[in-house]
Amino acid sequence: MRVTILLFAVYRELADASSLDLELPADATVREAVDRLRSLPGLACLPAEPTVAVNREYASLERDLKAGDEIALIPAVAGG
Amino acid sequence: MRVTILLFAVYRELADASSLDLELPADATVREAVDRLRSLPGLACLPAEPTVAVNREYASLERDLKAGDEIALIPAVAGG
Amino acid sequence: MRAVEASGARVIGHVSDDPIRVEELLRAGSSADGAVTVFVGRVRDHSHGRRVIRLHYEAYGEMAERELAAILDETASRWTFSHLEAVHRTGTLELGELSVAIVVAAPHRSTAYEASRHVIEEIKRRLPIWKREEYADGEVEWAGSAPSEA
Amino acid sequence: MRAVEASGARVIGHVSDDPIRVEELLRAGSSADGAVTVFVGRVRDHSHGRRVIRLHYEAYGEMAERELAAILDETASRWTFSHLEAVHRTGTLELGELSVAIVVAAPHRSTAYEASRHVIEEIKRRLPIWKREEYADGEVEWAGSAPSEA
Repeated sequence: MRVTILLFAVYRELADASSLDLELPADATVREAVDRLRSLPGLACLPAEPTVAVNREYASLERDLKAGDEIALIPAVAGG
Repeated sequence: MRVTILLFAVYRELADASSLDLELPADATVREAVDRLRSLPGLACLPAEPTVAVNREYASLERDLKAGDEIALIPAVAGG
Repeated sequence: MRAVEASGARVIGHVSDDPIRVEELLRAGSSADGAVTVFVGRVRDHSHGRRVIRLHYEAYGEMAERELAAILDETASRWTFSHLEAVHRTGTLELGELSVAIVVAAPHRSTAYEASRHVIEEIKRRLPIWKREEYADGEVEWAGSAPSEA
Repeated sequence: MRAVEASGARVIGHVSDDPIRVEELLRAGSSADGAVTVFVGRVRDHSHGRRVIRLHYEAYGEMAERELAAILDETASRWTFSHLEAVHRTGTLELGELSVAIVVAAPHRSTAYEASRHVIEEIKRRLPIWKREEYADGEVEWAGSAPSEA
Protein backbone atom coordinates (compact mmCIF):
# COMPACT_ATOMS: atom_id res chain seq x y z
CA MET A 1 0.00 0.00 0.00
CA ARG A 2 0.99 3.60 -0.50
CA VAL A 3 1.23 6.18 2.32
CA THR A 4 2.39 9.78 2.39
CA ILE A 5 5.16 11.02 4.70
CA LEU A 6 5.34 14.67 5.75
CA LEU A 7 8.59 16.16 7.05
CA PHE A 8 8.85 19.42 8.96
CA ALA A 9 11.50 21.82 10.21
CA VAL A 10 14.82 20.08 10.97
CA TYR A 11 13.62 16.76 9.47
CA ARG A 12 12.60 18.51 6.26
CA GLU A 13 16.03 20.11 6.00
CA LEU A 14 17.86 16.87 6.76
CA ALA A 15 15.91 14.96 4.09
CA ASP A 16 15.81 17.94 1.74
CA ALA A 17 12.15 17.09 1.11
CA SER A 18 8.87 18.13 2.70
CA SER A 19 6.87 15.09 1.62
CA LEU A 20 7.36 11.73 -0.06
CA ASP A 21 5.37 8.62 -0.84
CA LEU A 22 6.27 5.24 0.62
CA GLU A 23 5.22 1.78 -0.58
CA LEU A 24 4.66 -0.54 2.42
CA PRO A 25 3.31 -4.07 3.05
CA ALA A 26 -0.45 -4.09 3.72
CA ASP A 27 -0.06 -4.82 7.47
CA ALA A 28 2.65 -2.23 8.15
CA THR A 29 2.72 -0.14 11.33
CA VAL A 30 3.98 3.42 11.81
CA ARG A 31 7.21 1.98 13.24
CA GLU A 32 7.90 0.10 10.01
CA ALA A 33 7.34 3.29 8.01
CA VAL A 34 9.80 5.13 10.27
CA ASP A 35 12.38 2.33 9.94
CA ARG A 36 12.14 2.60 6.16
CA LEU A 37 12.74 6.36 6.36
CA ARG A 38 16.07 5.74 8.12
CA SER A 39 17.46 4.35 4.86
CA LEU A 40 16.89 7.69 3.13
CA PRO A 41 19.80 10.10 2.77
CA GLY A 42 19.87 12.52 5.73
CA LEU A 43 17.36 10.60 7.88
CA ALA A 44 19.71 7.91 9.23
CA CYS A 45 19.85 9.88 12.49
CA LEU A 46 16.08 9.77 13.20
CA PRO A 47 15.58 9.05 16.91
CA ALA A 48 14.54 5.54 17.97
CA GLU A 49 11.12 6.76 19.05
CA PRO A 50 10.25 9.86 17.03
CA THR A 51 6.97 11.66 17.67
CA VAL A 52 4.55 11.04 14.82
CA ALA A 53 1.06 12.04 13.74
CA VAL A 54 -1.21 10.00 11.50
CA ASN A 55 -3.87 11.94 9.63
CA ARG A 56 -3.18 15.05 11.75
CA GLU A 57 -3.45 13.35 15.12
CA TYR A 58 -0.63 12.25 17.41
CA ALA A 59 -0.29 8.47 17.07
CA SER A 60 1.59 5.53 18.54
CA LEU A 61 4.42 3.87 16.63
CA GLU A 62 2.49 0.59 16.91
CA ARG A 63 -0.50 1.95 15.02
CA ASP A 64 -1.55 -0.04 11.93
CA LEU A 65 -1.50 1.95 8.73
CA LYS A 66 -4.03 2.00 5.89
CA ALA A 67 -3.48 2.96 2.27
CA GLY A 68 -3.54 6.72 1.86
CA ASP A 69 -2.58 7.55 5.45
CA GLU A 70 -0.68 10.81 5.99
CA ILE A 71 2.19 10.21 8.42
CA ALA A 72 3.95 13.30 9.79
CA LEU A 73 7.29 13.18 11.60
CA ILE A 74 7.11 15.79 14.35
CA PRO A 75 10.46 17.17 15.58
CA ALA A 76 10.55 18.71 19.09
CA VAL A 77 7.86 21.41 18.91
CA ALA A 78 8.71 25.01 19.78
CA GLY A 79 5.55 27.07 19.54
CA GLY A 80 4.52 29.95 21.78
CA MET B 1 -4.01 65.85 72.33
CA ARG B 2 -5.86 66.36 69.08
CA VAL B 3 -6.08 63.69 66.32
CA THR B 4 -7.97 63.59 63.04
CA ILE B 5 -10.42 60.82 62.16
CA LEU B 6 -11.19 59.96 58.52
CA LEU B 7 -14.36 58.10 57.60
CA PHE B 8 -14.94 56.37 54.28
CA ALA B 9 -17.75 54.72 52.36
CA VAL B 10 -20.40 53.19 54.62
CA TYR B 11 -18.81 54.71 57.78
CA ARG B 12 -18.85 58.14 56.18
CA GLU B 13 -22.53 57.77 55.34
CA LEU B 14 -23.43 56.44 58.80
CA ALA B 15 -21.68 59.35 60.53
CA ASP B 16 -22.70 61.85 57.85
CA ALA B 17 -19.13 63.18 58.02
CA SER B 18 -15.90 62.40 56.18
CA SER B 19 -13.55 63.69 58.85
CA LEU B 20 -13.62 65.02 62.39
CA ASP B 21 -11.19 66.02 65.11
CA LEU B 22 -11.03 64.21 68.43
CA GLU B 23 -9.53 65.40 71.72
CA LEU B 24 -7.90 62.47 73.55
CA PRO B 25 -5.71 61.92 76.66
CA ALA B 26 -1.98 62.08 75.84
CA ASP B 27 -1.47 58.31 76.27
CA ALA B 28 -4.49 57.20 74.20
CA THR B 29 -4.40 54.19 71.87
CA VAL B 30 -6.27 53.67 68.62
CA ARG B 31 -8.78 51.50 70.51
CA GLU B 32 -9.65 54.40 72.80
CA ALA B 33 -10.22 56.65 69.80
CA VAL B 34 -12.52 54.05 68.26
CA ASP B 35 -14.44 53.65 71.53
CA ARG B 36 -15.00 57.40 71.62
CA LEU B 37 -16.34 57.31 68.07
CA ARG B 38 -19.06 54.85 69.13
CA SER B 39 -20.73 57.61 71.11
CA LEU B 40 -21.25 59.64 67.93
CA PRO B 41 -24.62 59.52 66.19
CA GLY B 42 -24.61 56.76 63.55
CA LEU B 43 -21.39 55.08 64.70
CA ALA B 44 -22.79 53.11 67.65
CA CYS B 45 -22.71 50.01 65.41
CA LEU B 46 -18.94 50.13 64.70
CA PRO B 47 -17.57 46.58 64.91
CA ALA B 48 -15.63 45.55 68.01
CA GLU B 49 -12.38 45.29 66.02
CA PRO B 50 -12.62 47.63 63.04
CA THR B 51 -9.76 47.81 60.58
CA VAL B 52 -7.86 51.06 60.98
CA ALA B 53 -4.96 52.93 59.43
CA VAL B 54 -2.77 55.46 61.18
CA ASN B 55 -1.02 57.98 58.95
CA ARG B 56 -1.92 55.95 55.84
CA GLU B 57 -0.65 52.61 57.10
CA TYR B 58 -2.66 49.72 58.50
CA ALA B 59 -2.24 49.75 62.29
CA SER B 60 -3.12 47.73 65.38
CA LEU B 61 -5.83 48.91 67.76
CA GLU B 62 -3.23 48.86 70.54
CA ARG B 63 -1.03 51.42 68.81
CA ASP B 64 -0.22 54.52 70.85
CA LEU B 65 -1.31 57.76 69.25
CA LYS B 66 0.55 61.06 68.97
CA ALA B 67 -0.89 64.53 68.53
CA GLY B 68 -1.75 65.18 64.87
CA ASP B 69 -2.12 61.52 63.89
CA GLU B 70 -4.54 60.78 61.06
CA ILE B 71 -6.68 57.76 61.97
CA ALA B 72 -8.77 56.24 59.19
CA LEU B 73 -11.57 53.76 59.78
CA ILE B 74 -11.43 51.27 56.93
CA PRO B 75 -14.68 49.44 56.12
CA ALA B 76 -14.42 46.08 54.28
CA VAL B 77 -12.47 46.99 51.14
CA ALA B 78 -13.89 46.17 47.72
CA GLY B 79 -11.38 47.19 45.09
CA GLY B 80 -10.60 45.37 41.88
CA MET C 1 2.05 57.97 39.72
CA ARG C 2 5.22 56.35 40.90
CA ALA C 3 8.18 54.67 39.25
CA VAL C 4 10.88 52.92 41.21
CA GLU C 5 13.84 50.89 40.12
CA ALA C 6 13.85 47.83 42.36
CA SER C 7 16.28 45.27 40.99
CA GLY C 8 16.12 47.03 37.62
CA ALA C 9 12.37 46.57 37.31
CA ARG C 10 10.19 49.46 36.27
CA VAL C 11 7.25 49.59 38.66
CA ILE C 12 4.34 52.01 38.25
CA GLY C 13 1.13 52.34 40.27
CA HIS C 14 -1.84 54.69 39.86
CA VAL C 15 -5.16 55.26 41.58
CA SER C 16 -7.13 57.85 39.66
CA ASP C 17 -10.33 58.95 37.95
CA ASP C 18 -8.69 58.69 34.51
CA PRO C 19 -10.05 56.02 32.16
CA ILE C 20 -7.73 53.04 31.73
CA ARG C 21 -6.16 52.70 28.26
CA VAL C 22 -4.95 49.14 27.86
CA GLU C 23 -3.52 49.72 24.39
CA GLU C 24 -0.88 51.97 25.96
CA LEU C 25 -0.16 49.55 28.79
CA LEU C 26 0.43 46.75 26.30
CA ARG C 27 3.54 48.44 24.92
CA ALA C 28 5.21 47.77 28.27
CA GLY C 29 8.61 46.17 28.55
CA SER C 30 11.45 45.69 26.15
CA SER C 31 12.57 43.17 23.55
CA ALA C 32 14.14 41.14 26.37
CA ASP C 33 10.63 40.26 27.54
CA GLY C 34 9.16 37.21 25.87
CA ALA C 35 5.95 37.19 27.90
CA VAL C 36 3.39 39.83 28.78
CA THR C 37 0.23 39.32 30.81
CA VAL C 38 -2.57 41.81 31.12
CA PHE C 39 -5.34 41.41 33.64
CA VAL C 40 -8.32 43.73 33.46
CA GLY C 41 -11.28 43.95 35.77
CA ARG C 42 -14.47 45.18 34.10
CA VAL C 43 -17.74 46.44 35.51
CA ARG C 44 -20.08 43.47 35.48
CA ASP C 45 -23.85 43.63 35.00
CA HIS C 46 -24.60 41.53 38.09
CA SER C 47 -23.55 41.11 41.71
CA HIS C 48 -24.89 38.49 44.10
CA GLY C 49 -27.86 37.90 41.82
CA ARG C 50 -28.81 41.57 41.45
CA ARG C 51 -28.66 43.51 38.19
CA VAL C 52 -26.02 46.22 38.38
CA ILE C 53 -26.22 49.26 36.10
CA ARG C 54 -23.26 51.34 37.32
CA LEU C 55 -20.50 51.44 39.95
CA HIS C 56 -18.98 54.21 42.03
CA TYR C 57 -15.48 53.66 43.44
CA GLU C 58 -14.33 55.70 46.42
CA ALA C 59 -10.70 55.57 47.56
CA TYR C 60 -8.67 56.79 50.51
CA GLY C 61 -6.49 58.26 47.81
CA GLU C 62 -3.16 58.94 49.51
CA MET C 63 -3.19 55.63 51.36
CA ALA C 64 -4.35 53.69 48.30
CA GLU C 65 -1.42 54.96 46.22
CA ARG C 66 0.98 54.23 49.07
CA GLU C 67 -0.43 50.72 49.57
CA LEU C 68 -0.40 50.00 45.84
CA ALA C 69 3.25 51.06 45.67
CA ALA C 70 3.99 48.70 48.58
CA ILE C 71 2.26 45.81 46.79
CA LEU C 72 4.23 46.46 43.62
CA ASP C 73 7.53 46.72 45.49
CA GLU C 74 6.86 43.46 47.34
CA THR C 75 6.03 41.80 44.02
CA ALA C 76 9.25 43.13 42.48
CA SER C 77 11.24 41.61 45.33
CA ARG C 78 9.66 38.17 44.80
CA TRP C 79 9.69 37.80 41.00
CA THR C 80 12.03 38.91 38.22
CA PHE C 81 10.45 41.04 35.53
CA SER C 82 11.27 44.25 33.70
CA HIS C 83 7.95 46.08 33.91
CA LEU C 84 4.97 46.02 36.26
CA GLU C 85 2.15 48.51 36.02
CA ALA C 86 -1.10 48.53 37.97
CA VAL C 87 -3.88 51.08 37.62
CA HIS C 88 -7.10 51.34 39.63
CA ARG C 89 -9.98 53.57 38.60
CA THR C 90 -12.05 55.66 40.99
CA GLY C 91 -15.26 57.60 40.38
CA THR C 92 -18.30 56.50 38.37
CA LEU C 93 -17.92 53.56 35.97
CA GLU C 94 -20.49 52.34 33.46
CA LEU C 95 -20.96 48.66 32.51
CA GLY C 96 -17.97 47.25 30.64
CA GLU C 97 -15.59 50.01 31.76
CA LEU C 98 -12.26 48.91 33.21
CA SER C 99 -11.89 49.21 36.99
CA VAL C 100 -8.38 47.81 37.26
CA ALA C 101 -5.54 46.78 34.95
CA ILE C 102 -2.29 44.97 35.71
CA VAL C 103 0.48 44.52 33.15
CA VAL C 104 3.61 42.43 33.68
CA ALA C 105 6.33 42.13 31.05
CA ALA C 106 8.87 39.44 31.90
CA PRO C 107 11.43 37.17 30.30
CA HIS C 108 9.40 34.11 31.34
CA ARG C 109 5.70 33.38 31.28
CA SER C 110 5.44 31.81 34.73
CA THR C 111 6.58 35.12 36.24
CA ALA C 112 4.17 37.08 34.09
CA TYR C 113 1.23 35.00 35.32
CA GLU C 114 2.23 34.64 38.96
CA ALA C 115 3.23 38.25 39.57
CA SER C 116 0.01 39.47 37.94
CA ARG C 117 -2.14 37.16 40.04
CA HIS C 118 -0.34 38.18 43.21
CA VAL C 119 -0.94 41.87 42.52
CA ILE C 120 -4.69 41.52 41.92
CA GLU C 121 -5.14 39.35 45.03
CA GLU C 122 -3.30 41.89 47.17
CA ILE C 123 -5.24 44.79 45.61
CA LYS C 124 -8.50 43.07 46.55
CA ARG C 125 -7.25 42.28 50.03
CA ARG C 126 -5.76 45.57 51.12
CA LEU C 127 -6.25 48.54 48.80
CA PRO C 128 -8.47 51.04 50.66
CA ILE C 129 -11.05 51.34 47.88
CA TRP C 130 -14.81 50.88 48.19
CA LYS C 131 -17.42 50.11 45.61
CA ARG C 132 -20.99 51.42 45.67
CA GLU C 133 -23.23 49.33 43.45
CA GLU C 134 -26.18 50.94 41.69
CA TYR C 135 -28.87 48.37 40.85
CA ALA C 136 -31.50 48.23 38.12
CA ASP C 137 -34.22 48.57 40.79
CA GLY C 138 -32.85 51.98 41.83
CA GLU C 139 -31.24 50.85 45.08
CA VAL C 140 -27.62 51.64 45.92
CA GLU C 141 -25.40 49.66 48.29
CA TRP C 142 -21.77 49.53 49.40
CA ALA C 143 -20.32 46.18 48.30
CA GLY C 144 -19.44 44.03 51.30
CA SER C 145 -21.21 46.34 53.75
CA ALA C 146 -24.37 44.35 54.45
CA PRO C 147 -25.24 44.76 58.18
CA SER C 148 -23.72 41.40 59.06
CA GLU C 149 -20.41 42.40 57.50
CA ALA C 150 -20.22 46.02 58.61
CA MET D 1 -10.65 30.02 12.22
CA ARG D 2 -13.12 28.11 14.31
CA ALA D 3 -15.93 28.97 16.69
CA VAL D 4 -17.74 26.38 18.74
CA GLU D 5 -20.37 26.71 21.39
CA ALA D 6 -19.28 24.34 24.16
CA SER D 7 -21.34 25.02 27.27
CA GLY D 8 -22.24 28.44 25.85
CA ALA D 9 -18.61 29.53 25.59
CA ARG D 10 -17.35 31.18 22.44
CA VAL D 11 -14.07 29.49 21.49
CA ILE D 12 -11.89 30.65 18.62
CA GLY D 13 -8.48 29.39 17.45
CA HIS D 14 -6.23 30.56 14.61
CA VAL D 15 -2.83 29.63 13.23
CA SER D 16 -1.87 32.08 10.53
CA ASP D 17 0.60 34.50 9.01
CA ASP D 18 -1.59 37.49 9.91
CA PRO D 19 -0.19 39.91 12.49
CA ILE D 20 -1.87 39.66 15.91
CA ARG D 21 -4.00 42.67 16.91
CA VAL D 22 -4.46 42.60 20.66
CA GLU D 23 -6.66 45.70 20.73
CA GLU D 24 -9.36 43.73 18.90
CA LEU D 25 -8.94 40.67 21.11
CA LEU D 26 -9.41 42.82 24.20
CA ARG D 27 -13.03 43.58 23.31
CA ALA D 28 -13.81 39.92 23.95
CA GLY D 29 -16.67 38.84 26.14
CA SER D 30 -19.76 40.54 27.45
CA SER D 31 -20.78 42.70 30.38
CA ALA D 32 -21.29 39.48 32.37
CA ASP D 33 -17.50 39.04 32.42
CA GLY D 34 -15.79 40.80 35.28
CA ALA D 35 -12.30 39.52 34.45
CA VAL D 36 -10.24 39.37 31.28
CA THR D 37 -6.71 38.04 30.95
CA VAL D 38 -4.49 38.50 27.94
CA PHE D 39 -1.26 36.61 27.52
CA VAL D 40 1.04 37.56 24.69
CA GLY D 41 4.30 35.96 23.65
CA ARG D 42 6.74 38.35 21.99
CA VAL D 43 9.88 37.76 19.97
CA ARG D 44 12.76 38.09 22.42
CA ASP D 45 16.22 39.39 21.58
CA HIS D 46 18.01 36.42 23.17
CA SER D 47 17.79 32.65 23.43
CA HIS D 48 20.11 30.45 25.49
CA GLY D 49 22.60 33.28 25.71
CA ARG D 50 22.69 34.06 21.97
CA ARG D 51 21.49 37.32 20.45
CA VAL D 52 18.42 36.72 18.29
CA ILE D 53 17.51 39.16 15.53
CA ARG D 54 14.49 37.47 13.95
CA LEU D 55 12.35 34.31 14.13
CA HIS D 56 10.71 32.12 11.52
CA TYR D 57 7.77 29.95 12.60
CA GLU D 58 6.82 26.93 10.53
CA ALA D 59 3.61 25.01 11.24
CA TYR D 60 2.02 21.77 10.15
CA GLY D 61 -0.93 24.01 9.41
CA GLU D 62 -3.92 21.67 9.24
CA MET D 63 -2.82 19.68 12.26
CA ALA D 64 -1.90 22.81 14.25
CA GLU D 65 -5.40 24.29 13.79
CA ARG D 66 -6.96 20.93 14.69
CA GLU D 67 -4.77 20.55 17.78
CA LEU D 68 -5.39 24.15 18.87
CA ALA D 69 -9.14 23.59 18.57
CA ALA D 70 -8.78 20.45 20.71
CA ILE D 71 -6.86 22.39 23.37
CA LEU D 72 -9.52 25.11 23.46
CA ASP D 73 -12.37 22.59 23.67
CA GLU D 74 -10.67 20.73 26.52
CA THR D 75 -10.17 24.05 28.30
CA ALA D 76 -13.85 24.95 27.80
CA SER D 77 -14.86 21.65 29.39
CA ARG D 78 -12.72 22.30 32.47
CA TRP D 79 -13.42 25.96 33.23
CA THR D 80 -16.45 28.24 32.91
CA PHE D 81 -15.93 31.34 30.78
CA SER D 82 -17.75 33.14 28.02
CA HIS D 83 -14.93 33.74 25.55
CA LEU D 84 -11.60 32.10 24.79
CA GLU D 85 -9.48 33.08 21.83
CA ALA D 86 -5.99 31.87 20.95
CA VAL D 87 -3.94 32.96 17.97
CA HIS D 88 -0.52 31.72 16.88
CA ARG D 89 1.55 33.48 14.24
CA THR D 90 3.56 31.73 11.56
CA GLY D 91 6.11 33.12 9.11
CA THR D 92 8.83 35.67 9.78
CA LEU D 93 8.62 37.75 12.96
CA GLU D 94 10.84 40.67 13.91
CA LEU D 95 11.91 41.50 17.49
CA GLY D 96 8.97 42.56 19.64
CA GLU D 97 6.32 41.15 17.31
CA LEU D 98 3.66 38.94 18.88
CA SER D 99 3.99 35.21 18.28
CA VAL D 100 0.99 34.10 20.31
CA ALA D 101 -1.97 35.68 22.11
CA ILE D 102 -4.55 34.13 24.44
CA VAL D 103 -7.60 36.00 25.69
CA VAL D 104 -10.04 34.70 28.29
CA ALA D 105 -13.12 36.65 29.40
CA ALA D 106 -14.78 35.12 32.43
CA PRO D 107 -17.07 36.01 35.31
CA HIS D 108 -14.27 35.24 37.79
CA ARG D 109 -10.58 36.06 37.77
CA SER D 110 -9.32 32.65 38.89
CA THR D 111 -10.81 31.13 35.74
CA ALA D 112 -9.36 33.86 33.56
CA TYR D 113 -5.86 33.17 34.90
CA GLU D 114 -6.02 29.38 35.07
CA ALA D 115 -7.61 28.77 31.68
CA SER D 116 -5.12 31.14 30.02
CA ARG D 117 -2.15 29.42 31.64
CA HIS D 118 -3.47 26.00 30.67
CA VAL D 119 -3.81 27.02 27.02
CA ILE D 120 -0.26 28.39 26.70
CA GLU D 121 1.25 25.33 28.41
CA GLU D 122 -0.63 22.99 26.06
CA ILE D 123 0.30 25.09 23.02
CA LYS D 124 3.96 24.78 23.96
CA ARG D 125 3.63 21.07 24.62
CA ARG D 126 1.72 19.88 21.59
CA LEU D 127 1.10 22.44 18.84
CA PRO D 128 3.08 21.25 15.77
CA ILE D 129 4.92 24.52 15.26
CA TRP D 130 8.67 25.01 14.95
CA LYS D 131 10.82 28.05 15.45
CA ARG D 132 13.95 28.83 13.47
CA GLU D 133 16.10 31.36 15.29
CA GLU D 134 18.22 33.81 13.34
CA TYR D 135 21.19 35.06 15.37
CA ALA D 136 23.19 38.28 15.26
CA ASP D 137 26.25 36.28 14.14
CA GLY D 138 24.42 35.17 10.98
CA GLU D 139 23.77 31.59 12.07
CA VAL D 140 20.30 30.04 11.94
CA GLU D 141 19.07 27.14 14.06
CA TRP D 142 15.84 25.28 14.79
CA ALA D 143 14.94 25.83 18.45
CA GLY D 144 15.16 22.59 20.42
CA SER D 145 16.84 20.71 17.56
CA ALA D 146 20.41 20.57 18.81
CA PRO D 147 21.90 17.17 17.84
CA SER D 148 21.36 15.77 21.35
CA GLU D 149 17.67 16.64 21.19
CA ALA D 150 16.92 15.74 17.56
